[in-house]
Amino acid sequence: MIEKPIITAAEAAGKIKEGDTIMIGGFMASGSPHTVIQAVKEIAPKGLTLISTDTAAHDFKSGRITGIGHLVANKQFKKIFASHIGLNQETQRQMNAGETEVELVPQGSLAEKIRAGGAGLGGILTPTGVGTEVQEGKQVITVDGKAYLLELPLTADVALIKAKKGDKAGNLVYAGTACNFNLVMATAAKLVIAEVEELVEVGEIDPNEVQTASIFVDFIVKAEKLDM
Amino acid sequence: MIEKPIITAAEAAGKIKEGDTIMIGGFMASGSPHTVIQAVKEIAPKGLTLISTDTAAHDFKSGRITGIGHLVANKQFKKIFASHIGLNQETQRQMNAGETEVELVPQGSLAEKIRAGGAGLGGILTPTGVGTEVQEGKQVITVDGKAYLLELPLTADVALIKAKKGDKAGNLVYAGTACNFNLVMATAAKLVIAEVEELVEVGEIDPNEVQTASIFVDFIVKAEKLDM
Amino acid sequence: MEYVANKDNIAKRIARMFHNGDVVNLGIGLPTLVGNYIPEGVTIILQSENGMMGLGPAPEAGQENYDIVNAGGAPVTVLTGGCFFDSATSFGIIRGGHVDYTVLGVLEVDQQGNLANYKVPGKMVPGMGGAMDLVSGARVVIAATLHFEPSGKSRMKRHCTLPLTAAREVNYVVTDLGLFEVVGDRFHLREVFAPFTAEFIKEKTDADIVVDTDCRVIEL
Amino acid sequence: MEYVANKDNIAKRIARMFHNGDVVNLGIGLPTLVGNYIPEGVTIILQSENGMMGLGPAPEAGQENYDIVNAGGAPVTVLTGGCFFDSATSFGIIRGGHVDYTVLGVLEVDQQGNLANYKVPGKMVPGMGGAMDLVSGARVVIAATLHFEPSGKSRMKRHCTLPLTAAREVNYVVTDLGLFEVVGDRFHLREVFAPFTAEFIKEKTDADIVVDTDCRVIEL
Repeated sequence: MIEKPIITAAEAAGKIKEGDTIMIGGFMASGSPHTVIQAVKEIAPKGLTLISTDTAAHDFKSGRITGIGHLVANKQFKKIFASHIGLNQETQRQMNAGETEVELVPQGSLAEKIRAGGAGLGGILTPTGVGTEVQEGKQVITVDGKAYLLELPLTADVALIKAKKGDKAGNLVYAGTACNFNLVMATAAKLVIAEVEELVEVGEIDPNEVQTASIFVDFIVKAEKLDM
Repeated sequence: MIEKPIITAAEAAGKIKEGDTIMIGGFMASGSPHTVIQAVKEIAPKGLTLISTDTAAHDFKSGRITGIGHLVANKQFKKIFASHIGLNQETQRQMNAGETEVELVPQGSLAEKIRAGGAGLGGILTPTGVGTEVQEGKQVITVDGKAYLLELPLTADVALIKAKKGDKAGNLVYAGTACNFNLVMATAAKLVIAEVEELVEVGEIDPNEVQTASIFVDFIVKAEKLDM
Repeated sequence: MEYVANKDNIAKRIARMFHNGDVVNLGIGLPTLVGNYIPEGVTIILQSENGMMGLGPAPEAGQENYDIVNAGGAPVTVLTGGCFFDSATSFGIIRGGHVDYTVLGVLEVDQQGNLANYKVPGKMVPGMGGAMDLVSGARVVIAATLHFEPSGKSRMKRHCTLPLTAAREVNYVVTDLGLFEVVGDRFHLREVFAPFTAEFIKEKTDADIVVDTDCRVIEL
Repeated sequence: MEYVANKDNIAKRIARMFHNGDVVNLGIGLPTLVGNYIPEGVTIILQSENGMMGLGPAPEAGQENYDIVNAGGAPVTVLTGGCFFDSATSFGIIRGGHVDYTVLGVLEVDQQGNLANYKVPGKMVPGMGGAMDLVSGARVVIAATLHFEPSGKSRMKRHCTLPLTAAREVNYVVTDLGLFEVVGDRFHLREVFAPFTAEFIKEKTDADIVVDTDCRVIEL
């Protein structure tokens, strides 16, 4: 099996170009690629579009920032697709001030849109959002008398994902609820960079336990620290 | 965690009523629930609609029949949804004679239709089949200038699936390519009967390794033999 | 009759709605309290939409594993027999009707079964998270709410004024005054929680409330 | 010039089209032969649409594991670094363009890039299996076929007459006479396999064939 380049977090961050659309895995900073996120903050490509289920936390009172919140605070996004920004006051501030465009997407629809992007589907019909603001601008299709929204696929230039364990070919295994959006994001970007906590030789992961097949992964970064 | 009833293959087969729509997992008899299939043949409910990727094999010359082929030979189906019947001469004979209606569905579309049925989607847009006979009677929806077919969900009254290992709550683990359609079928039927090769106590399967969550499984049958 | 807000009564009553083996998703906040009152002999399975079946209690201090969190991002545990899955699978479970009950908080709920609980334009725009999928997908939707806003207005309305989380999907509303079922564009009062009365509820709620002929007063 | 059918030449030429790390799906039958001719120094990853990445050779007699089969249902092995997945995931990989090359057999292929390989109405109706998804989804579609039917007619056509597997998706046709690319509704002859000639191919094929200015004759 072909091995993939193992690169530094800075090299990974360097692959993101100004204006790129990026996906970042994780749920409230759990299961996010923190080592790479830190490097993206330092190298600081701007004008990015972010696709992520949330922007983690940023509390103005305590000053505490977690996960993707570091990149929001660094003003690297021109647009954010997310399902929830309630615990990030800076994301809300940028949205209200018109500095960053935020498109709120129901969490299940976001997962399906990304999956559709990775699986070559032209879209999916979901009952979620029918009769709400989410319906605006979307095609409504009735099947068996029930109304559904046509949700279109999402893809990205770069996906930054995080796994518990990876082999040098890029086969990945997740742990606990830290799998979350990492699994679908691995399928939906032109370039996929996987941060792994534990890096093992090819053959050390049982082929029955692989959750993301090696073919999806372009580069591997070894996680350096696990702070959020 | 709630344990599920462990029943005999005959009891499982008894849950299928005349005229039911049933899904059966497996790919050319690999990963099919052979113990339950044998009982369904003996109890012989008729007028069934089958959803399965194939009907395994039936070779007139040698007389060899495998997997679901036993139920076809027993004339239990009035309609069959499948992607491939090329190795089952009896299915072809019944189709050509007008005894059984066969609807051929591309294999990937079949998987997505079943997944949509289990995941509450009203359908999915696929490029597969555009410009072919598969397009007949289907809505064509254009997204970003590309044509897609709207494929509608499939569900069943009963799904007969097969796993390598299961715990008494119904958490399931598959092996090799024997997972195939079992995973999506477990989500898409009113009643799900899981045949398992190895039955273990609740807690013996690592929560990270479960592939089908216990909540999908209604009844468990212990596999008695592994002939196909 | 004096009204004192009582979240625990809401949680207690909802906890009795479940049957053995039911799959339940409890929203963050008030709905989480429901978990404290599940009757003995009833085992429910808690789903967490970020990717877990068999959600267990918070770990002891020092035992936190940040790879196992709830939908609020806080460390939790997984019960024996539980399992993990990715977000697409999780919302397939939710949308596919495999979650029997979802219990959600309320900003407004109306007699058509409309729920608004995710946005106050210009004030609070946190995003819907998984709430829209839960309300659209779960088999039974329970809106859990204190009957009154701090201002004294009822959260049960003739028509929601805030942006909807989902249209016509609410089955039950449980407040600290009573249990209501949404049927035919009306709230049907099924139970009154002592010491309140049906008259008090009708008087204080600006919505069409039908008092069931077999409406009971119960002690919680 | 005498024509003798030569499947191995087709397989040999196709095997040289891949690059290190390419993900390839080989159809049952003629396309499977391609696996025998992968050049040294090139590692490709074979996908099997029933749920495997890293398809390996058949096991030795007595070592068959019927939980590990190929798309024909025959026991195979998995290579180190391979993995298994379910059918929905497998066709997500295929439809999503993550398979670089799919090599399929042919009943008819025409100069619009239409492929017919799954059905002869009234005679053979085996079903399309995964072929329609593979042809629609793979990045590059290679039709692999003996140039002539047993009757002597070319399988390369102006217009397919049989039911299509997919419309306008074929990129390359490799026969035992040459390598063709489908561009602008014409077959472009890129390579002729010795001892045949472009003239022989044009004469024997009822389709519009453009001979590339840099068309080469190669020995296989």
